[in-house]
Amino acid sequence: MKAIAVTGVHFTYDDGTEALSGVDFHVSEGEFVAVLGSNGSGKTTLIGLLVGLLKAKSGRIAIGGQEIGSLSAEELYKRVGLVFQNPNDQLFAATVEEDVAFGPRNLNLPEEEVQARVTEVLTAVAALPLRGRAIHHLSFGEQKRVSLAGVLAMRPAVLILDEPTAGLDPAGEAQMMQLLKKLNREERMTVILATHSVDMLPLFANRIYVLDRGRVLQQGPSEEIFCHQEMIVRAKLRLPYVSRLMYEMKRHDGVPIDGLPLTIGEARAQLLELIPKEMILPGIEEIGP
Amino acid sequence: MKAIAVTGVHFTYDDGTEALSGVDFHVSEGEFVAVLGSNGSGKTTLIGLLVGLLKAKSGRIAIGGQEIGSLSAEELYKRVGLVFQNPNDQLFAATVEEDVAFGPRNLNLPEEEVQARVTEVLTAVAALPLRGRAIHHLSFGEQKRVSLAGVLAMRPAVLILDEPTAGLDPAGEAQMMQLLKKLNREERMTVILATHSVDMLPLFANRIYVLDRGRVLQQGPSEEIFCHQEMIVRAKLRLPYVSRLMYEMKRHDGVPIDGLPLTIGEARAQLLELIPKEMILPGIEEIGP
Amino acid sequence: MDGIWTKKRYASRFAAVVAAIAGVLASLPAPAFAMHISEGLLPASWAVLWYVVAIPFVALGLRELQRRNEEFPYFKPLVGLVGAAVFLISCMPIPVPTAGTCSHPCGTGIAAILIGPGLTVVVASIALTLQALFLAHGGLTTLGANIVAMGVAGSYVGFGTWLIARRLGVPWIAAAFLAGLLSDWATYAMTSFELTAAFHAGSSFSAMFSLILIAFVPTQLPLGILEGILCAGALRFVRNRKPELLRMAAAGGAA
Amino acid sequence: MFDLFSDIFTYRDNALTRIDPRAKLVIALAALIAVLTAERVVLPLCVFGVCLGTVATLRIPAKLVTARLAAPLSIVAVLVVIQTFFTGTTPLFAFTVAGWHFTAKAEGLRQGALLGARVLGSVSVVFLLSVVTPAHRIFQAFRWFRISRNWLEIAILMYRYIFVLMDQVADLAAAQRLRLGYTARGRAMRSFTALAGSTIIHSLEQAKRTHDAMRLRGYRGTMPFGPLPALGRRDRLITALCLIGIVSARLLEWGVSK
Ligand SMILES: Nc1ncnc2c1ncn2[C@@H]1O[C@H](COP(=O)(O)OP(=O)(O)OP(=O)(O)O)[C@@H](O)[C@H]1O
Ligand SMILES: Nc1ncnc2c1ncn2[C@@H]1O[C@H](COP(=O)(O)OP(=O)(O)OP(=O)(O)O)[C@@H](O)[C@H]1O
Ligand SMILES: [Mg+2]
Ligand SMILES: [Mg+2]
Repeated sequence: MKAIAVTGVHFTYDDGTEALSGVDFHVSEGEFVAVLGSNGSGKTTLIGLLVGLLKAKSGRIAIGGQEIGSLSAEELYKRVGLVFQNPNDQLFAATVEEDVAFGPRNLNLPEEEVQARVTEVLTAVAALPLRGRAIHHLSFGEQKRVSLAGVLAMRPAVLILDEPTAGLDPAGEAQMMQLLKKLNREERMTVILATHSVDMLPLFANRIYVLDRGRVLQQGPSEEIFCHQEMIVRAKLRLPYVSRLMYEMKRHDGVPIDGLPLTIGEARAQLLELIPKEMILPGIEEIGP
Repeated sequence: MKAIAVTGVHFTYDDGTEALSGVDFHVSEGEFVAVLGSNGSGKTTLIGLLVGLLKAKSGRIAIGGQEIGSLSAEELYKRVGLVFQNPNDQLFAATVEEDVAFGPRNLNLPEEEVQARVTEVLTAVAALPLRGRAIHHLSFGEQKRVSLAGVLAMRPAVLILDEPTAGLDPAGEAQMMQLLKKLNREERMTVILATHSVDMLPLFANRIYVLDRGRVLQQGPSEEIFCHQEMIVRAKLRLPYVSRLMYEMKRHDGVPIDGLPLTIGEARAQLLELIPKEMILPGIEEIGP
Repeated sequence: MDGIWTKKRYASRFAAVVAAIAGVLASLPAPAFAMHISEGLLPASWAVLWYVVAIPFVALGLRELQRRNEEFPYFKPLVGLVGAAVFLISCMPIPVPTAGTCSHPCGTGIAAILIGPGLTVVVASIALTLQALFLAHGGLTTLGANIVAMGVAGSYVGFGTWLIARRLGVPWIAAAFLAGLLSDWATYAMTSFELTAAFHAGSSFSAMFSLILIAFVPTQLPLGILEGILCAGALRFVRNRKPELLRMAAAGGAA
Repeated sequence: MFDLFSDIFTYRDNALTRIDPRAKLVIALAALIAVLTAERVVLPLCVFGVCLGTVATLRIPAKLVTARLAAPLSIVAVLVVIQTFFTGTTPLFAFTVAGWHFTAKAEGLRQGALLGARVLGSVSVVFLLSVVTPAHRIFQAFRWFRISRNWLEIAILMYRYIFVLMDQVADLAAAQRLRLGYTARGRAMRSFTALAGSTIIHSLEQAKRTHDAMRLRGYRGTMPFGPLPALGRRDRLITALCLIGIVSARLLEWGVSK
């Protein structure tokens, strides 16, 4: 079943900027899909269309098999949840608990159910101890996680995130991506994220859409996408650093490398095959952890 | 000559958060120094002290050899310029030209000189064609460059940037860093930048300060800094991806690697020495560019 | 209370009082907040009376909020955010030449132009409650009096000025200046009136009223002008940069 | 100014922060009424002393206390001076400055002192309340007092976004200062209007984004509030005891003044 099906969508802002021109975008249930594109390529616009904040000029958008226009607001927000790039946009209540409970209360759930959901989602994002805290006393990373919790509390089938790791330090970035991976693998939640950072993606995304000036340049599994160096450069992106190294060695130095390793693990495995055994220091195994 | 000399500085916010505890920070003229630290490590606080927005509780801060307290606003802001993280918080005029001219006009320069400076700095940041445009019609990357131009127009001896590449796509990031490098190498401008992204740094910074919870954990040239894997992890950072790959091969697989390569170029050179010539495909040289 | 206002020594007494009040006012940490009547200052009966005057205006504003929120679901967040902005503007220090210190604008003029007088009263009542609770400016007991001065007098005079000036064909920038200026002065006149009403005991009302008015003149006269400039300047800024935003907030054909 | 708007102490855990905000609000109101209707300085000054003592026990920094009390204290000073010299009939002492005769009078001094004591007493009550109760708890208590929900909703949004806008405004003001925007009076005024205008623009844009986010989480024009918990026994007991204390102090004063 398609969780999201976007076909031939065009979108133009009031001032005449054509932000999307003929975009096709399909996501199956349980997938982890990344929308990769440079600044201004139309990622946020596409997301706005998916959650019904913007209306497409032409083209079709279906969520869970139903036309977006035919869904009531309530049905729509139970199907898709959006985590904004800037947590300040989304955290409007005074405390963490009130903010997370905002969605469930709007669904008119009984209070015990609301409280249960708050506990559950705060646990899921590792923010339970923050429950009674004021939003304006949270650090940036904490705000990001709490804003994710607020959306999870709506139990959306599809979770959409606009640059979830922007502004986070490496530790926070890794934590956020692990969290999303867990939601995807364990809770079978469909995850769509928009980003322009390439290094973390191959580890997480099943499939990548490359967006450039309102068009989908290419889509496919990450191994495929990053094979097309010129396309990547055209989209004002770059290869992950590790792939870049392997690409240069393969292309310029003629080192025989299969495909293009995207992660440190893959690169390491390939390189070890190339380096003769006798070069490797004897007994070093013991030193390693 | 020391452009910046900070010794034993402590800073506590009004609510009791101790943001800096005993920081020493020295920058010579013409250096390119990075302050590396996770979210909340105190980077922005340190910058606030350097430009006189915050007052240190104890310790000494000297800019160009003079105590910061003894400098008038005019003297201080001819010596240091600060580019804020969010260009939206920094651009307040209606058009690019007006915004860039704001500083020079406040210096009471004659109008021709003001215009000459505007042309000069907009050329320097590759934004001359934007001159007459309205600020709110610029893209994020353009805004970043214009906000840099506004600060450069003050001709500061020391340029300080708070997360200059945050929110920029790979192409924009590379462009910004090249720009800073050029200012540093060609105009001999002292550059200090605060960031938590590690991958670009080794290529650019002469020296790195690692900040963690208000303390300098370590400082030195990038090769030295990234040798201390545990220190890096303690600061909630990580190695650049390429170094990580090389580190793992060296540490866990026993591959004999000298030091720790930080850039793709260095890694490639070392790996090529390890891979036997006969493995390399013949005639591939012709295929390469 | 005899003798003080008797003809003979009126002039010198009067001068002395003005000097005394103005002198101490100038040394206050935040003279503009002298415009807020401090907690505990008004006797209980007056405090209650001003509450009784203020509440209908707040209720009127809330009715308008409900009505416009139904037409335009955006409305509550908009009012809340404009309120936050006005709160911050009223906390920004502006230099007042005569007092030699920094003072603070009221911001009611610009707020009234943006969201209309009824909602400005609501926003002002919230701002004053927050200030009373967390900043010790104004007070809970004097909240009613302060709402009447800052909210009701300030915003209705400001908005009325704006509306009339626009009807008379005054350019919007001048109209905004007048709205800011008169809303500030109206607030100050109303505060003086409230103080006089509570404290003129024995002496003539009009004498005490003019006394307090004149005592505030050195700070409030220029502050009103600055508020006018601020109101016009800020409105021009928004019009130049994002005119569409004004249309969104517009109350009564603003800007 | 901005730094003073700090509620960090209200998140500490102590005997007073644990009391239900409704109880604290009722007690504070009772204390305010008692102070406001007092006819002699003793009761207000006692309240002032108790509150200040409690604030000191809670280890609230002296800097914050003085900052909050500075404006009320100067008002008290003005009141005492004005009332002493310009009201009353019984002369206490007199002096001459630059040809002006000043005569201090007993009734005026008494009247000024009473007003001053009331200001001090009531300001300290509210100050104590504000350092042991976070804003959102006070809003909750307001709900119990049947304050309009619309008013509360706006108040909550305003309170939350004051902090967000404050960060942006602080950066904007700093950026202007760093480019010498405040070095001369004319320039300062121009920078200042730009700052105010930017604040409004930021707020209007933020309103749109915030509303979008609210809508996506099911907002339909009214913010939902959870139910209020029942008032605990301990809180009811504390309220009753405090009310009895305040009322008897007030009655005692009344008896004495008669
Ligand atoms: N409200 C708007 N009005 C007019 N044009 C807009 C608006 N929002 C975005 N645009 C334009 O539409 C295009 C796509 O913008 P969008 O925000 O979708 O890009 P993005 O991929 O999310 O970029 P970023 O990585 O910077 O967030 C850009 O050219 C942008 O300038
Ligand atoms: N205005 C403030 N009031 C109180 N505490 C603050 C304030 N600003 C920052 N802090 C605290 O001071 C510490 C250092 O903050 P700072 O902003 O300097 O960190 P940073 O390194 O710039 O982080 P980031 O990468 O998130 O920008 C943090 O613990 C932060 O919570
Ligand atoms: Mg975007
Ligand atoms: Mg920072």
